[in-house]
This record gives sequence, structure tokens and C-alpha cells, in this order.
Amino acid sequence: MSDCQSDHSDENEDVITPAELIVKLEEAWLNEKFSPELLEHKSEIVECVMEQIGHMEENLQRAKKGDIKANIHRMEIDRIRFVLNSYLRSRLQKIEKFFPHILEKEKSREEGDPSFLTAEESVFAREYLANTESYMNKVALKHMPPNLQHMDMLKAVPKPCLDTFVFLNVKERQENILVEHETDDQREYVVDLERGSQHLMCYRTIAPLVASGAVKLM
Amino acid sequence: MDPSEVEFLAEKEMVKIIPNFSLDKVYLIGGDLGPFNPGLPVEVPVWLALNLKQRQKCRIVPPEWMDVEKLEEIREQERKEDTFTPIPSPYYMELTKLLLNHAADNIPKADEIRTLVKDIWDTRIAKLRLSIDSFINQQEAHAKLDNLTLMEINTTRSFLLDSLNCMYKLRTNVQPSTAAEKTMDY
Amino acid sequence: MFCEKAVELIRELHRMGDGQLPAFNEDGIRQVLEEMKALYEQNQSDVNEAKAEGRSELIPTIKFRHCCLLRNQRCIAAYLYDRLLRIRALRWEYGSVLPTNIRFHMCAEELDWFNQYKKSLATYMRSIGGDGGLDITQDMKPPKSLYIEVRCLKDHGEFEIDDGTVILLKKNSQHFLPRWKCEQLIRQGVLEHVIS
Amino acid sequence: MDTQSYLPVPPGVGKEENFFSLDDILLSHERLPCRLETKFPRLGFLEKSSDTRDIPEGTKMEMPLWVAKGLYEQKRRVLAVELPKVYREGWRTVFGADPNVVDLHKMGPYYYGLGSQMLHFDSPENPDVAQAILQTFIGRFRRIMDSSQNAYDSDTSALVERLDCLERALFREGQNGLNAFQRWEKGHAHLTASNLVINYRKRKLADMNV
Repeated sequence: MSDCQSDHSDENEDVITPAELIVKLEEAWLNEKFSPELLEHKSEIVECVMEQIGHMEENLQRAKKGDIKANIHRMEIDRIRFVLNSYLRSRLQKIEKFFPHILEKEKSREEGDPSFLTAEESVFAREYLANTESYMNKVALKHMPPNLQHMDMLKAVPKPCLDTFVFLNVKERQENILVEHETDDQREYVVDLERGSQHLMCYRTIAPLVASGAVKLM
Repeated sequence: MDPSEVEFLAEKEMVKIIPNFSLDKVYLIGGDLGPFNPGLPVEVPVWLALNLKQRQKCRIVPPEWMDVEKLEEIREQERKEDTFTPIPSPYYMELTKLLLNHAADNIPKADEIRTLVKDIWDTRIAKLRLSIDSFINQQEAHAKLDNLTLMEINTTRSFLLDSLNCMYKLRTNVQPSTAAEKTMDY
Repeated sequence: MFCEKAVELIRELHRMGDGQLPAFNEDGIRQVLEEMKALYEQNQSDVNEAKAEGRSELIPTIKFRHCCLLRNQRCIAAYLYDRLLRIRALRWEYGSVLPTNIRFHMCAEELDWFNQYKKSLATYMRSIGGDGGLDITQDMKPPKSLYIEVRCLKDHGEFEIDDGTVILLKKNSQHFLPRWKCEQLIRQGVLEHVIS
Repeated sequence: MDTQSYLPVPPGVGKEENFFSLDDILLSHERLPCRLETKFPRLGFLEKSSDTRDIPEGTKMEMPLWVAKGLYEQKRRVLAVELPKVYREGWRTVFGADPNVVDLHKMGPYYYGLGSQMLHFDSPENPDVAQAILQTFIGRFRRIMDSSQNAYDSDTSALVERLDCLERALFREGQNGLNAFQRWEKGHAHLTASNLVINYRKRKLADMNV
């Protein structure tokens, strides 16, 4: 990917239009909504979109009340803000659902690998863990016998299930995608994913394609 | 996903309106609209068309496919074929509802159109159930779902995905156990 | 059998499957903790006896009690964790100020957790995209740039709509308002959507 | 939908339980017929039929699944767990003939959950049990789907009464999808107060009436 969202490709930074930006936001929104795990953050998109909205809102300050043009702009802003909010909510919901695993993954991340959390999300996740652990301790664990005062949140909170099925739409043609046939391990087979075609299959097999943007979830 | 969110996506589709006001080009973040001139057709997203219509600032021109004869043809085709036939709009259901609810006076034979679209929907949903049943029965791992629309997927999404998830887990039971036993299950 | 009290806590929550928060069962928790204390002490003494006198036949009993201890721990932890999920939901359904009758159902530590959660969420929301931030607890439903008829269920005071007009929300008054502006107030039960 | 903010920890289904899942805790409270293969000193009071100090080796008694799992060891036999009737050959044959005739709620209500959990205990029958519960699920799927995608009526309610817990959850999910669509289809997607707010208000009223 080479657009305003990838911070590690400065040398071939392409300019994208605001319209393309909105398309990217909507795609990120739906991918996040439908993928069982937390996806890589898209804070560059979020920031660009917020900048656009802020800019537009500033202009609108000068508009007259009841101005039809201003009204149209406001309606559009409301729509974009909904997508933005819903996208960020989906992420927060997953962070709350899987926090020990997400933090563990961040910890074991190699230097230079992309982070899945934004800095702010990371603060939120760490606070959520600390808050929850401290609550459990104060109310119950510290009153338990010495050998039972510890609880491993990693084991207690369920992991995201990557074997879940997803619906997807193909953006870039893919060849030889391995499908594990459920009734027989020997009967694995491959499929080609034609551009524009739609499929129902296991998330684990296509997770890299969601990450690279070759397919989008629907 | 809530159906209102699918409808939200449908509202981005473009539709032709005939405005009764004039306005210069509007430079939206998502692209330019207009200019608007009284009596001259112009394409706008459905969300805007409906708002203008509610404020009596335009007449909506129904999409070409929203026509009794065309829909009858589609219905016959849908009934004849076992697979999902290509549909003229990926948001046919949402657009029908939106336009008929808010601009019925601009759409000839609105009631007939409502019935036809509902027939098409019902036929497709019945097919969808058949394919879900065979997917589960054959314990498939992949299905190609061309021409299925988002709203159609969405009505059965949670049910289908949860069912597949259960089946997957029960399938894992059948394979000789390799997973390490969890130690915290007391 | 041991751990019956602990499972009773779980049943109590399970019966309220819709996510409501029953009163914090302090007494139930205390009883489970007491049972754990007793099990632990019996085990300590049996472990010592097994070691000192070589009575290895006590081991199955010790293991049995240990299972019970772990079970009790799991039930209490699951009880508390599920309550947190319900309390979290309140932040999203009600906003940051909870009605007294709900606060009444929470223990002091739960209130602490709730306050900290509110704070973390607020910090996060303020930090989104540079200045000003974004209130993501708003816009829960897609905007409908359409107007709807609403009736006011209680006095709410002045209310500004998007074109800058200010209207007075008086009990039983009816208004024709942009739909998205009403969403939050309808969820809170201040306004009611009137269907003609 | 975003507005349904309470998202409980789901059950694990299959062999793994979710530690925090209320459903899984209740499932693991199901009792299993067991035979103790060793003496349990000083626990005699747990066994109602006797008043001895110890539970002697060879005692047959029912134990909750969590005890059985906790004590079970493959190498050293502490206790043997009997397969509940519904998973044995007799019933497997009945299920094989027509899984739809069985009242899985009466026979369960955790038919799939408990069946999967039984695989933790070594038995030559395990592959057949695993196969039987999978085939039962597949065999009953069509009816659950069809009924969950139709309006709720007396026929459906009779069917739902005979569903196991997992099937009921699926049925509800199907109904939710259908209801959400129908509500949308009916038009003006009526905005309402949050469910939690309404329920609390109801309870407040009930409290006042006391």
C-alpha cells in the first residue's frame, strides 16, 4: 500500500483525493466490523479524515443559517462522522474483549513491525487491564488462600477465534488460495479468487489478504 | 450489522433528481455534486435526494430497473434458475424501500413494484437457505456467493456464522486430540 | 457438595441474560471465601500429616479439595468479570452519570472501576486525531438526514438544532426535528419518537 | 448492533471451556455417574447414603463434570467416568435413525457441550460419540434454520422446547436477524429508548409498588 496511511513508505507517498480517503475509511470500517481479530490500526486515515471534517466545519462557521449548501455539507459530515465513530468503536470493543491477548501480541512485536494499536489505544488497553486486575484483586483474589491469589488473564479471557467464517469480496485476483476441506484433511484444495467475486470461507486462510487490501470483508 | 447500517451504505448510491432550485456546484469531501438548475436532471446520492424530496425541493427519477416490466423479467429469471441471478443493483431491496417510502408519488405503479421486489427477495432468500443447508450438510469449507447482496447476507449472517462456528468445533472433536489440555477448567 | 454457593452466584447473573445488573452479592462472595478458607486449612493440615507421617492415601482427598478451591476461584472471578461487562454496558447506554438506583447495586470497588473506565475512555476520546478529539459514544446509529416527529416526555430545557435554532424541550411538547439530533435523547427516554 | 452493549463471554463449545463463560460454568456443573477407583479419606460426608468417615474405593456416585475433569488422570486411575446414556450406543442408534425426533432439552440440556466434554475421558467409544454429536447437529440443522427464519408461532415454540442450549442460542440468533430485518422493512425504523434503560425503569416501578 502506498498512500497517506502507510508511514513506512515515505519515499513513494502517493497523494490521494478526499473521495478516495473516504472509500478507504469505509473499507477499514467494514473490515474491522467483520474480522474476528483486531486489525492493524489506520490512524493515518483517521487523522486525514478528521482534518477534512475540521476544515469543512471551519468553513461552515461562516455560512448563513438555513443555507442549503451548508446543510448538504453538514449532512455529509454527519455521515462521515458516523463511519469514523463506528469504526473506532469496533476497535475499542475488540480491545476490551481481547485485551490480554492484544497486549501480549504488542509485547512480542519485533522492532519495526507495524503496531496493531495506536499509541492512544495502547494506553487505553493497558489501563483497562490494570483497572480490571486491580478490581479483581481488591474484591476477591487478595482474600483468597495464598496459592489462589493470582489469576492469569491470558488464560481466563478467550482469544479471538480465527477459524470463524467470513464473507468477502475480491479486489485483486488471487490464485491458489488453500481451502482446508472440513471432512477430510487429505482433501485440501485450492481456489482462485476472481476479481469482484464473493466468497464465504475461513478467516484464517485469508487474513493476510485482508491485511494487504487484496480482499475486503462484507 | 444492523439493517440500518446496510441501508446507510445503500444511501451512497447515485440517483437522478429534477431539482426545483438552482445552486452552484457543491464540493463535498466525497466528491462534487451539481450544479443544480430547476428542471434539469442531476445525479446525487440517495441520502441527499431523500432530504431534498422531504423538503419539497426536487422530484426523484426512479432508477431504470425500478420498472414493472423489467422487474417481472427478473422475477421470472430468478424463479427459473437455481443460482442467484445478477441483480441490477446490489442495494435493490434498500433502494426500493427508501424510494417507495419517501417518494412514492414520483414512482409509477409503486405498489406493484413493492410486490415484485418482495417476490424476488423471497425467491432469493429461499435459495440462500437451500445453499446454507447444503453447505452445512456437505461440511463445506468454501462457497462462492456471486450476486448475493449485502442485505441478503446480513439477514442470516450471525445465525450462519455461529452455526458454522459450532460445526467447526464439533468437527474438531472428531479429529484425534492433539491440543494441549487446558488446565484452568475447574 | 462444595462450591454450591459459588454456582448460585453464577446462576443469579445467568438468569438476567439481558445484561441488567443485580445487586452486588456481598454475602454470597463472603460465604464462598469462607468455604475456601476452610478447604485451604483442611488441606494444609492434611498435607502436613501426609508429609510427616507418610500418609500418601490422603493425596486424593487433598487433590479433591484443591479442585474445589479452583472451582470457587473460577466462579467468583467469572461473577466479577461478568458484572464488569454489564457495568461497561451502562457507560454506553446511559452516559457517564448513572442513576442512583443502579449505583446502589454496585460495590465500592465497582464504582472505582467504573470511574476509572470513564476516565480511560475520556482520555482516549480526547486524544483521537489531534485537537478536540471525538466523542465516539455519540452517533450509535447511522444518521438519517430526515426529520422526525418527537414528543417530550420530561422537561429538558433549551436545545440547539444544527442550523443554530434553539428550541425549548418542555414536557408534552411536540417537535419536528432532525432525526440524528434526537437519537441520544430518545435513548435516554427524554424524547419519544411519534409515529403518525 | 452497536446498541446492544452487554457482550457476555460466549461458551467455548467443543472441548475447550471459556474460563469466564457463565454458560460453561453451568455446563460443567452437570453431574456424571462416576466410580471412585481409590479411597477418599475424610470426605465421607459428601456421600449421602453412608455415614462413614471415608468414601471407600469402588463407590459409585455422581460427580459434577468439573470434579471429574479435575481429578481425572490418564495414568493413575483416581476415578472412572461413565458415559451418560444419551451418548451410548443405544441412543446413538436412535439419533442416527432420525435426530429430529429426540427431545434434546430433556435429554440435555447441554447435549453438544457435555458430549464434547466427555471426550476428555479416555474411552474406546470416543470417536463414535464425537461423530454422533456432529451428525446430530447436521441432521437437526435444517429444522432449526427454517423455524428460526419464520415468525414465532405455537409450532415453533413446541420445537424450541425440544432444543438443546446451543441450538436455542442459534435459534435466537436466527430470530434476531429476522426480526431486525422485518423491523427495518416495516419502514420508519422507530427510534426507541435503550433496552437497559427501559428495563431499569420497569424495575424501578416494580420496586415502588412493593
